[in-house]
Amino acid sequence: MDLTYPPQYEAFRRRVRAWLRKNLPSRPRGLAKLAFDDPRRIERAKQWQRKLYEAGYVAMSWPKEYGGQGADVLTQAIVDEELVRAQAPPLIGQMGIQMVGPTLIQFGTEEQKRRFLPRILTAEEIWCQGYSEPNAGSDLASLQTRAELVGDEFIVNGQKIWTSNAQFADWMFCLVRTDPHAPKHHGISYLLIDMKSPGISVRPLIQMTGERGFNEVWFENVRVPRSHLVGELHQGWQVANATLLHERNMLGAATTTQQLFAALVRLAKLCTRQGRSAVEDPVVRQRLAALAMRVEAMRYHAYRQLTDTILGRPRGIAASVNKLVSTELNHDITVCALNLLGSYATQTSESKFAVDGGRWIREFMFTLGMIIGGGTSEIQKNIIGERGLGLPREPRALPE
Amino acid sequence: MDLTYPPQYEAFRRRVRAWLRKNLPSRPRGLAKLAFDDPRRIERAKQWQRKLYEAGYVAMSWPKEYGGQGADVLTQAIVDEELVRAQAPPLIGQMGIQMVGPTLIQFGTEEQKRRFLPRILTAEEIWCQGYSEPNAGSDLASLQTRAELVGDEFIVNGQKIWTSNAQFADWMFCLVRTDPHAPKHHGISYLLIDMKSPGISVRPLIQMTGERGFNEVWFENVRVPRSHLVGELHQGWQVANATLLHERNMLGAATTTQQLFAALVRLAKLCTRQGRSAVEDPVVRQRLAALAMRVEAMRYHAYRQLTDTILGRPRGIAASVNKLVSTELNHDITVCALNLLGSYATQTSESKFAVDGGRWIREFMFTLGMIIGGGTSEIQKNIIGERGLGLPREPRALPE
Amino acid sequence: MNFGLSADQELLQRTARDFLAAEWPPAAAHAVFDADHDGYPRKLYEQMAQLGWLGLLAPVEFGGAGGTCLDAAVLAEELGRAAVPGPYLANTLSILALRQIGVASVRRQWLPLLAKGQAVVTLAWFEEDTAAWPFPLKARGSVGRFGLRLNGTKRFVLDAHVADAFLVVCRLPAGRAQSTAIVLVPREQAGVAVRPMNDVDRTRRPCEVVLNDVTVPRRSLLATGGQAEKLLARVQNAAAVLLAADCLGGAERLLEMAVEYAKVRRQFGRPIGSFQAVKHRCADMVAQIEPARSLVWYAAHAMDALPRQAAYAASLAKGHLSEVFSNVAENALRVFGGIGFTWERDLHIWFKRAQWNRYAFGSPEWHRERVAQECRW
Amino acid sequence: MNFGLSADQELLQRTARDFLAAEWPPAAAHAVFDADHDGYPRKLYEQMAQLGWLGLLAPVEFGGAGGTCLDAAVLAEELGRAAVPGPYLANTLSILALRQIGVASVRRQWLPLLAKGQAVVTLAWFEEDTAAWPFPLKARGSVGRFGLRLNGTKRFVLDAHVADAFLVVCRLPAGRAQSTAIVLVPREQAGVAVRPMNDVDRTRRPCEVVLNDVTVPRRSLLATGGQAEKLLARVQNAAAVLLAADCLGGAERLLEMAVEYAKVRRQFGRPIGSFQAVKHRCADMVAQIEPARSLVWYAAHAMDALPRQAAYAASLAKGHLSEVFSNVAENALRVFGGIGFTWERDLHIWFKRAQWNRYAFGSPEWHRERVAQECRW
Repeated sequence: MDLTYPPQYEAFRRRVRAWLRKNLPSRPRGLAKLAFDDPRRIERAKQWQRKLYEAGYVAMSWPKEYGGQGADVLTQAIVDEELVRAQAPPLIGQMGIQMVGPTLIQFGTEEQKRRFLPRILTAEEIWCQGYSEPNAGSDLASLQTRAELVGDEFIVNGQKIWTSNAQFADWMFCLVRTDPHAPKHHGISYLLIDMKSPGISVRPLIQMTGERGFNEVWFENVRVPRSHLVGELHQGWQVANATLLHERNMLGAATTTQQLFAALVRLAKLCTRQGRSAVEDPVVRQRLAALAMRVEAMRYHAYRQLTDTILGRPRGIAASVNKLVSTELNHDITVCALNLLGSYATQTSESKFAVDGGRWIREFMFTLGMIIGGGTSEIQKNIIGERGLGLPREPRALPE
Repeated sequence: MDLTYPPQYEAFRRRVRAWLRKNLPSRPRGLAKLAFDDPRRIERAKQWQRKLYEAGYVAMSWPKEYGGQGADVLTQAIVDEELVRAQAPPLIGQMGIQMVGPTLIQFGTEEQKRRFLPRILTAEEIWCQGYSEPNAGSDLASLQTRAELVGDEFIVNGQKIWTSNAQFADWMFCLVRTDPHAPKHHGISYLLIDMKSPGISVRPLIQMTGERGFNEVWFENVRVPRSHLVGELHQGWQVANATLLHERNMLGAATTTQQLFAALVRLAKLCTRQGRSAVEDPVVRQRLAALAMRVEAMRYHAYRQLTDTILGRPRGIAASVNKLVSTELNHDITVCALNLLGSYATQTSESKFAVDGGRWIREFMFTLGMIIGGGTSEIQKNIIGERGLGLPREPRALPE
Repeated sequence: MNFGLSADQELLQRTARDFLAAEWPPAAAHAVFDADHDGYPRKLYEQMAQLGWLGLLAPVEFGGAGGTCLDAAVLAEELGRAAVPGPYLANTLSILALRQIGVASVRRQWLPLLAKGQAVVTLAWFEEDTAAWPFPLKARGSVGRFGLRLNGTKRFVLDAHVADAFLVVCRLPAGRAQSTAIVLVPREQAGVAVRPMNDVDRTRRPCEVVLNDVTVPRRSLLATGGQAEKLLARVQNAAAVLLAADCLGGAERLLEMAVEYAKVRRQFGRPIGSFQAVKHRCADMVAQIEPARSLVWYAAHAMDALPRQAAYAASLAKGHLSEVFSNVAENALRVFGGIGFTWERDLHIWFKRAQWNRYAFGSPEWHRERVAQECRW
Repeated sequence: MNFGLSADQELLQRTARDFLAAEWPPAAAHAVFDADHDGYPRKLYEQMAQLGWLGLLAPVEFGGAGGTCLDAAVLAEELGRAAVPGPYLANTLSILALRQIGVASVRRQWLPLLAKGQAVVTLAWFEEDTAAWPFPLKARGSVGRFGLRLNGTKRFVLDAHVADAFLVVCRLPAGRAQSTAIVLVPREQAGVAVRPMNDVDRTRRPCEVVLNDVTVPRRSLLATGGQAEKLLARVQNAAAVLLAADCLGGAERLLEMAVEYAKVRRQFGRPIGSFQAVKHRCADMVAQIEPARSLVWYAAHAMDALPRQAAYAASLAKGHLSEVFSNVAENALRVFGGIGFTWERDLHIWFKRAQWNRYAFGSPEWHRERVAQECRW
């Protein structure tokens, strides 16, 4: 048991921290008022990722020949942790870095790797994910977007939903049905689709928070060259799953939760009850401490997983447990905050009476969205029960 | 809206209360140490029921010709409530009064009614329920105890479990499979079995509380005259279900919960924290008040159901909601008590350091048993979801 | 022994449900969220006035129905079920206050207008630190030559942006001591400033009202001292009961939405409602809502007929129902999944109303402590 | 950066798991519940001593292994997993205390005996009002001509009925003030009376110990004042960590039992584990247990290497793990249904151990408040 880092890593951490202190983009007031997908914000976000990349802090574990550094797990973990700690803006090219990049490294052709990987790192090309469909949410494998191979091209027709960033992405990695007659997990392929292709239309969805983010995307006879197929034809489900389990940002998620909790404690010190700081109220103390136990458990759980990864141990269903526990915990933290705020809890960011800029009611809703998105808590429990514990699946529904 | 009772009912209530005050059996210390199924306790319990019956307070709503008084719902509800309020010992013939009696009134032959009903009321004959089997718990309809009709007799073979009172009961009302080839709900019959029949053996089960109560019962070529079939052959499932929904003791269950909660509040006043009464601790007050809300909701919910019953309105899934909510609430009350007791929480009734005679840890386990018994919380939720809300059933499992 | 609604109340319930289903469909509530208007659907309120609902609690002599608190709770449940915005709550509480206090001329002036839906009167009551009564008042008045002069800042004033008058709660000097007072202040009075307090629940429009040397005639003083305090306690309890009823209606509506969706939404080749994860979630909502309904009725009945239990029952109801509504809202969202998270679906309207309801007129925690006090624990 | 067990610790874990599976099967634990004996399986303890486990924390010079708190936690997890009764906890805490205090002759006398499992020494510490340190001591000693004279009543004294000696915590006059003191009292000393405190968890045997004018020689005074208090704080933290580890082991065992049963028990033509109601319950247990394990390791490591975090981490671990164990016990029972409610099945053994663990050495609530204090909230 050793919670310290070797000296060279500590030195590296200090360098990252110093660099971030100096280079972290300031947040000009004007920009904050722009919509999340305003071209000026996008441009700035791309600049930030490029700057970070040039400093050597993006996807360091990728192979050198495609723009990475072949760095080890610990180095990458330190960078992830420091970025969260510094409250650096999230990378606009995150979908590319976390999802399609690793997939291409594992399954892509040499040509695909050379074509796409470097531009993912520099944010020259932004990616979005085309998985969910209106009738394929929890049951993702029932997706129906059709891709027919005609000569050397796929002709794609169908609809995707919950596509973050689709309104400005350059490329989409997309699961499509290429064999409608095969069992549902065996007729899917993994395609790379140029978002500027004729036949694609995008409609933004407004979330209950009032913010944009997700989109619906329609394909009408969109042509995709066969060379943009990743992995084998009809093997897309396996391709997508292999990288779903790569959860990179182990310390990052735990650090995010710690930051949220630290903000809650600050709030408890700020709020008053009967003329005293709320943090002195025994009821509040019990709640905070109960949360602290769960937050600290996740912190050390992340260290344990980092250790396992360094040692090359299989991670099993750890990603599902993390997703389930972290999202529910983050949400519970926001519930505690609303209870501290009382009548001020529901004031929006537009209200001059909002505490913490209306952060908590927004996070309260947002964290519920995180519980639902990326596989609901129920889906994670199915995975834990079936893959983790070996409990039997439900019987198949008979076709009606 | 009127929460008062008409004067004649108030007068009746006063009579019941006065009678109970005078006649409630004292609890001699010696008796309390006897096992629950000691013949001396049984005898005393029978005496108590007989006395109550002779005073006119048992199963008053039953028809006069079978020993009842044809009384109305409100009269019966007042008696039930007063019995709970006076902490009268439970009736030893309860299974007969609440389960088989109403079934016979609805489905029995004239001969069956005359033979059995009066002796149920006087506790001359004690009944037990033969429903559950080792492989038929939540899935009760899959029961396998076989009854073959040979001439004018059924030959019964099989095993029942969770049979309360079987060790001293005179009769069992029992679900048996009479047609093994029919769909599972359609091959079951409802039999009355004399517990003194040759071929019956009974083994008591010890509960986790250390107490006896449940039994296993084996049948080996037990002969039951055909005249002891209730309702039609193979229609036993429908017979049993019709009376399962008669939940008689509406105010009784709510009053039991109120008494448990009142005991909790007394405990909170008794326990100390940092030299002050625990009931002054803000954390404790929050918990007590949260429970009070649920307890009072169930109290008024019971009045609402009583009103509906008086008005002859269909009760729907109310029994399932009551069972689910009451048992979980009772259990939560005991959890709160354990937290008040701290290190003393787990002291048993044999310990001279136990508070309230070790009541709370016993009730903590007992209330969990009540959550499980008589249809688990999960089964109640299935019923509420499917029968109450019309949600679709699960797909049938395919035979393997 | 008859714990249930009367035939008249059941008729009111059915009428209101049918009327609002037709006149205030979710699309209407969406419009309140989507556009930047004042959240006061005047046409709907005119109709409600004609139906006699706005004056339900006003005495018959002033054009009201002279109804009971249980009548009002029955209506409030339906307004919650339909997520109706606007000054219903503000006006109803003002009617409750006005019918017992002040000079006859004030009652004659305002009660008929309120019953007809032709005026909005709202209590300017809570301040920076709290939205529940009692609390130590900071706003203060003084008696001068030209009448009363008021200064102070009021928060969480419902619908102040469309109000015609405020019932300002402040303290007044009374000999050497201070006395609680309720003063009628017309909206147009000099020194009154109103600022919106933007809430996620756009069916509710709380405001800040700043009173800066506002001067009103002496006859505007409607009540003082014990009378004012007793009245405010009663108004606080009424608000709790009406909000509890609103929560009940909202929770029922969300349950219906979730169940309906669970029947039609298919995944893995089956309706999602056939999965226990979803089915049991829906059953949990039933198990929360059904007993809670009786608590609302009891609390309303206590306001009408059991004065010594009124505060206890009101806190039981508001404390519990606001938790139930929030729980149901969260569970309904989990049944819907992603689609429930969108602005264009109906769910978020009730989801947000649940959040506002949770904290208005005393948080669940506040009501729990009040229950403890009422029990003399 | 290596947050995990060492190879030696993993070996200890495997060895202990295999050994206890063979030597302390559930039937052995049942025997402790069924018959009225003293709950101290001496043969098992002899074997454990030979394996070096009883002296894990004793210094090497006294026949111990000189191990770390994390070593002890690894073992405690396995003892919890197997529901081992007897004075392991009592003796281990006494070793922790004795290795730092008292005269050398006392250490030489008792530590080897404890390491070899040939004596039971237990802390006579808590009193009527509490089972967690610190608290205002009522038991008192006085210094007289013939040594120390002790009076007082101690409760929740682990395994006192089989103890050879007690480490009595009391207050002593120190000038005008009072000082906390730890005094060694042999069991056979005149004036010592032991009464069992029957617990539902029969794998634990707390007792009351009454000291009535008990006189011991002066050299029996092992520590006083700041030294005693600091030591007791450390022992309290160690107890919290060891119990947290015990909870972890117990919770894992219950999860395994529940999952195994859910795979074989069939209802409605399917294994019950295929129903989401059961499957998700099991998944919830995993989601509670997995992160909690890291908290136990962290707390043990803090005892070994991060002294300033030791109290905080111990309270995090005990407060959280005891809740997790109780939750898992209740969930496991719900998976089993009726059959889990019987005395003859294994489940109740761990179910009851979870209840005892929950309150011993500070309830979850007590530890939460302590976390708040350690955070200086």
